[in-house]
Amino acid sequence: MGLLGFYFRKLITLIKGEVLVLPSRTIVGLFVLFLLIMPLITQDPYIIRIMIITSIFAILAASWDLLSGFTGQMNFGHALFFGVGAYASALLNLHAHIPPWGSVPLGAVVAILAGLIVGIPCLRIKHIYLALTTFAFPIILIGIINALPDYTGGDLGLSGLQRFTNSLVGGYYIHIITMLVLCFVMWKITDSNTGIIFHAIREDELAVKASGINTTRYKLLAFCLSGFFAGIAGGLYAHYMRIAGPSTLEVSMSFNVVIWAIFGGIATIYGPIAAVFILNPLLEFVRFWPEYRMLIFAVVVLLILLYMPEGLITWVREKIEIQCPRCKIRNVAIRKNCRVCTAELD
Amino acid sequence: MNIIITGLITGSMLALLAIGFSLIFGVARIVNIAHTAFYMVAGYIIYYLSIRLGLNVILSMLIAVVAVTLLGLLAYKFLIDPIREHELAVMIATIALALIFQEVTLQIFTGDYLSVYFLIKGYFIIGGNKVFYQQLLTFGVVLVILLVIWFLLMKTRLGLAIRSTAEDREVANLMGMNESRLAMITLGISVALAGVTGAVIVPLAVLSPYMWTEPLILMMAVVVLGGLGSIKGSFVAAYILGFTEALVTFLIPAGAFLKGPVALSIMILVLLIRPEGLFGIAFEEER
Amino acid sequence: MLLEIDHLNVRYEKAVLINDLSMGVDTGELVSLVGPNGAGKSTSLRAITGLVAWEREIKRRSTAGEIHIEGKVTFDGQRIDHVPAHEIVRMGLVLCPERRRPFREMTVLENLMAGAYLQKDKKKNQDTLSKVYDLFPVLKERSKQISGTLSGGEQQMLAIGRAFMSDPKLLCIDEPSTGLAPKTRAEVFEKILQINRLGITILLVEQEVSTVFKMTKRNYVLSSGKIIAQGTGEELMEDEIIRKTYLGL
Amino acid sequence: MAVPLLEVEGLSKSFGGLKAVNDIRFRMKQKEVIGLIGPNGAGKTTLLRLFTSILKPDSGSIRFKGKELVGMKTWDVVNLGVSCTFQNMRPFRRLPIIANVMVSCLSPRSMKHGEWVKRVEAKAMDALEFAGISDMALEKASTLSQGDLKRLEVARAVATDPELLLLDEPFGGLSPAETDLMAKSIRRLHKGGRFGRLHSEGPAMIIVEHKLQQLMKIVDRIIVLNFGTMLAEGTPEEVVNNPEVIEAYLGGGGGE
Repeated sequence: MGLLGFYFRKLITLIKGEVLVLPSRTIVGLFVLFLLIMPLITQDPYIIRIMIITSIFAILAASWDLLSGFTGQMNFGHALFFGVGAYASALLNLHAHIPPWGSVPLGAVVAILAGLIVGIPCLRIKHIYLALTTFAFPIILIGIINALPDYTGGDLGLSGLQRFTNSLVGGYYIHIITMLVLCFVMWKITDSNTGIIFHAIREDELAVKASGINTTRYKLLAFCLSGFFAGIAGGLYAHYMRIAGPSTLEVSMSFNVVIWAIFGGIATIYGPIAAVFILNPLLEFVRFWPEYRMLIFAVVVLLILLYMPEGLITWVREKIEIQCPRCKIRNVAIRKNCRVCTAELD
Repeated sequence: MNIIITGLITGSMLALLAIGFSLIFGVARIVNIAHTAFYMVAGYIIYYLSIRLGLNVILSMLIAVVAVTLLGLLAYKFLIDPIREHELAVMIATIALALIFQEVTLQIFTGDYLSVYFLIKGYFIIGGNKVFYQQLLTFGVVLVILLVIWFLLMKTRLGLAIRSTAEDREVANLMGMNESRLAMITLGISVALAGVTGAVIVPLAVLSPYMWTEPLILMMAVVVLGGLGSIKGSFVAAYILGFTEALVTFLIPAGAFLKGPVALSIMILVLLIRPEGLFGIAFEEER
Repeated sequence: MLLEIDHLNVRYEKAVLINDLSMGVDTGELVSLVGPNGAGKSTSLRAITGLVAWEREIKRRSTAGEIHIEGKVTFDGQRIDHVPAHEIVRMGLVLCPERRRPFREMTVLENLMAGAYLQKDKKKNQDTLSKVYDLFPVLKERSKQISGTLSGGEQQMLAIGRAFMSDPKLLCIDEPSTGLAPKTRAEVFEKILQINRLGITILLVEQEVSTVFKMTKRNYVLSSGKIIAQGTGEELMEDEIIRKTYLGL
Repeated sequence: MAVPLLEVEGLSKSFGGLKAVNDIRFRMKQKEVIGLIGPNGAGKTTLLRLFTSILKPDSGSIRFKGKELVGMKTWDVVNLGVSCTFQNMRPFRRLPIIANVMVSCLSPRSMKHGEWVKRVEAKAMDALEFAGISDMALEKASTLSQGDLKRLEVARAVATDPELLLLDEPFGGLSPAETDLMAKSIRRLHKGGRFGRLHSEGPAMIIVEHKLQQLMKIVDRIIVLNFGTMLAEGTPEEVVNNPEVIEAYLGGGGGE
């Protein structure tokens, strides 16, 4: 009992000292808490459904950021990984009868392969060429899928997939927790030494080479990691919708990913996730005005970018937090002195 | 024979679009995803004026081109120019712009497929294939416009300034060229080209609010394949991809859906050999 | 004074590139601005021709890196420190940039015509063009050639010719001798002298002092963004200042 | 005779007809410090870039400790122990300074040499300490002044534990006081020893520089380049008094 109390007190101190001191962390904490207790508030199947799909897209947007935001390899065909993950896990589920908890990771492994296949030619192509070229990959895959209707179901896609669970709340927790874990892993990756190298590759690839780093290996790693996470998102999506169709590969899907990420602010991981959680429900909840949904979406994106070209979340963070000029620790914007080194903030 | 006609027409259309797209990219570094959306808007304006209002088709085409150009300039002034130095934000802004165009046309004209009458009716037969006069006319107009563009770029003072700015913004400034005004003018020309493409292609195509995505992908493939900023490259690449598409449709009639993927595969294969495109200039490591 | 620079300062964020620079150029003169690498020679030319301000305008929109520029620049009796770069050219202050920078994909003739962009009078253009061809016969031979394929020396002449086409009153030439063989260098310097004799004022930025000092009457020596000496070539050479700043002996 | 540290033979490179580097050959011993001088456009920077495989030579060979470097990838060259700085400085602008150096510390060579160092930050910090900018470790690289960027370049190169260090204008754009500091750092590095977790065995160096006065105090030997060819070679005194060199440096026939 005493031990439990000790850990409880430790947790409280941790939350007080590390989470509550910064509004951004507080918001993230509250948000995670909200996600976890949401089924207690409402069990409306429609809302639960939207939250599940939103969390799947959040994984997708974060995985784009991992590749394009961090290493600067602008991928405008990110739907490829999503679609490959979806189709691969669907095929494994339908033909090899592997249950979802096996087919999704295996599908993601196939998406890693896709990452390698796309990544190798992309090593030679740079900047805007890369962005314009990557558009092509999902389209080519759609062609292949249509050419092999016996295996892929052609235009109709593969349907009749197993779900993880038929329980509404159970499904919700599976997806939300997967999302939280995967996004945390991605954030950790970008926060690690590997993340620093990814950052540096975006800034100046030649200088990274001259520092003795095998940039080819790291760029491929970025493609594979990104493919893996996007593949999981694809697999989850296919199993949740119970269908894997060509719509997962469409141009609009690739566009959406990029819009989410840049809207939130690239090279942050949390930016794209937040953007998905803002934009996607917004898109869904305007159902009282269905014909203007996309229009509202586009106008919102345009207006936000006009005033915050660096991304919404980045902008908000700059407003509510301030960096200490001496020790570089972040502080609430209203503080007069740094919370650690007591230097004056301006 | 059909291959040649379809190939020529698709190729010409792609060439017009791609040249407009690479012009504005070259001068102002703007990747205008909404480029083909302007093409769609032009198509709809023509439809509205000629079919709904019963205006003369040629007149409506002219109005459409002017209207689209104005629309482009307004969008540039108020939406693109303020964030021009954030390349990514610009790209997203143009995507959003394209979506807005798509949704607005969807609201006004619904998602039904629409078409405009041929300007001239009739056809002749060569080797058992129908060749519509309209197809010939379209092709002829495209050629004339390509010539005009070539003349504008190569022989006029404005063209000289545009090409100079595209090559070296700073030195162009030193020659007394007002770089930001040129960007505006180039954007106007670029969008006007998209409008013209819409105008000439509309009698042959069916209109739908989603018609901008397919040519967008191919147009970008043309630009990359030909080498960014190379007009000659865009021209050649457009016909290569145009004919590839026609050939695929001809060889595998059941596999018409493959035409896009095959064309794109060709682009990727070429890029593997020449990463800078057919006529592009290789990146050389700075000295 | 045709060009007068009064207490010019240029800073890129924290780095001070030009530190309180004051100098002047009189009509008809051939003046040189010399100094070692990184002394701020090119930056000062870019500042007076409006390019620094232009760059600042672009950067301001992207929030990356701030550029500060202060001081008074007068050209031909008018203040030009707030005039945009493309307007300054119209007034007759023309810069022939460092590393030549021809429009590589265009022909020689097109490059020259780009230089004459502001001159709408066709007849006058033809006159200037024939003057350029007289000065640089090699450009006439190569007029249809793509300029990226020219040799270094030819590109330098093209760059000077292009600037000449803008009908300058004051021509600023930035490091014309870089990377050229001695014979070509001598030729380029000879052409610069000829242009000066045509009545065009020249402000020459160079590293290769000994040749330059034989051409000029007045020179400024720049080091770390500051003018540290001025005078005739002979004076400076005796002053040991050149040996110090250049060889560090 | 032992294998020379660096052996360059018949090295040539041209850019579109212009011979930037033309038939360069020289050898260098362990721990030797060579100064590379010459007027602008003489091919000094190009030569350094050939050594680190950033550019591919048209012909010739570069052997480092008997190993051919031509055709190798840049990172492999660096991991063999050849490290360079850039003349016009290429920091990762949006990263903190410490992260700039950590990238170098994460290279296989640096990791191997620092097995007992678990935290790359610590090593990066020591490299910064050595270069004298550790107090700014958390600042973004874009906020640094010219001189501090130079020092950052040096810290980055040193962090890979090089055996041959190529410095491209380490004093360029520095004030006299900063130049003195930098020269001191370079001499200290060459003497070798431990700088915290940074272990230096005193690398050989090739230094490209215009400030001869400082350069002469550091180098054993000077090579003069002009138009891509080697104009002269010898001790600093020999080179400075060589009339050909004075002519090339100060330009045709001048200097008297």
